[in-house]
Amino acid sequence: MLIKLTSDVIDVSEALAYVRDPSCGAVSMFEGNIRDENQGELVLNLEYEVYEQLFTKEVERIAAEANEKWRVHEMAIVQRVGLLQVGDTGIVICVSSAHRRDALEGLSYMIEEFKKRAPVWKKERTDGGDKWINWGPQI
Amino acid sequence: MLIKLTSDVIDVSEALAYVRDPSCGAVSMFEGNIRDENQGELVLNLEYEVYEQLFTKEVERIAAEANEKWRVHEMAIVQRVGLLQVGDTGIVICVSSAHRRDALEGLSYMIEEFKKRAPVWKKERTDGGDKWINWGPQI
Amino acid sequence: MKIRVLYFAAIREQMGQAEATIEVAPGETPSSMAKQLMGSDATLLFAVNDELVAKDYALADGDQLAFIPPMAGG
Amino acid sequence: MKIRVLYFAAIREQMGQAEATIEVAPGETPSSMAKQLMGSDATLLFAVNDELVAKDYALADGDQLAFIPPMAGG
Repeated sequence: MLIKLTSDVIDVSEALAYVRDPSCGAVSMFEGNIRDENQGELVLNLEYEVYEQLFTKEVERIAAEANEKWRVHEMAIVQRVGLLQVGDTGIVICVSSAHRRDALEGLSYMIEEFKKRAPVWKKERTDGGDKWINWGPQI
Repeated sequence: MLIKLTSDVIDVSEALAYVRDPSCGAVSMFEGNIRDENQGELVLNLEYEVYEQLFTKEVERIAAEANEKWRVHEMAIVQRVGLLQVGDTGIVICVSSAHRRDALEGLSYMIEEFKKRAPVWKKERTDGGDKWINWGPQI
Repeated sequence: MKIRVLYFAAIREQMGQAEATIEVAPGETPSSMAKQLMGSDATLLFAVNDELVAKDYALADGDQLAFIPPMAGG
Repeated sequence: MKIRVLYFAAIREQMGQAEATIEVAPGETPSSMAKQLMGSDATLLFAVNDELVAKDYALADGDQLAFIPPMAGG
């Protein structure tokens, strides 16, 4: 399993290559990208902050849960940190499996739990000012 | 919307780039790849055949249905035709949306309907012989 | 009347060609043509002019009829 | 006893630093330290040695305590 934090642009191809395997008929991928608008305000950029040690542990736990519920072959989670511009990718999650339902449902589970549990903070700079984003539908 | 049939290796990056947009916080992607094994037989390669005109019409209908059910911004479907080797990607579907649930559920819908309705045939060459694959869980 | 026929996958192999133009009598349907050409209409779907149709669709001169064997999915 | 504290996001800005080592009396908990350092323990979660703990967790000498403000999700 690949868990990676990076301040560089996320290489989606690398994450996909990591999970692909001749035993896998299905690869699913989710990208969370920076939108140009949030709750009616124009987004300028976002500062991402992560509690690394807890992030890694929590992602490992979520992955273990997904592995129990679905037949997942491999996973890759790459999280961007630092300053992100509109259009930049903040998170990529890839899942591979022999069959498509495991890959798709495993991916959905990973994302939903990740959004709830991953210790990631975002400071949003908009035309209406700066603020730390709380729980809620960001992506 | 991008609907493309190609006898070349599918460029996933190109399909992802097609659907990304500053208004979209979420991009989801599914790849169907050739497995090395099917129903206990070792797969050598697969020949993909498509009824092009009906393929395009059916994919457009499925996309219109997905657009009615979810807030989808853009979609890309790239289907490989001709001879594919183990590990090759046969189909890529990408969906972008402002929010993640639309992107994920829209993608799942696209794949499920595509698997049922897209006029695609596959001749599988295995160590047990050649055969045209019928309905069933291929990926 | 003249019907353009398209064969795919296993049907294409059985017929030894991908397409042909056939002279048929009025009143033919996809089902009757499948029985005549392939011996059976079982497991087949049919498209006329690139849209799926019922097996008893009334064919007209110039129609393009595709015989669609069971699909594998994309 | 000595406690290593980690501050994140809004808490980091409020405290003006990302981490510190603090001398505290025995019997302190994440909750009591939050009240003392930030004026309130509302909306916070706590991790000790990189695992989430309850707010009344009994801190021990050498523990690393992280104050976790509401998260945005990945």
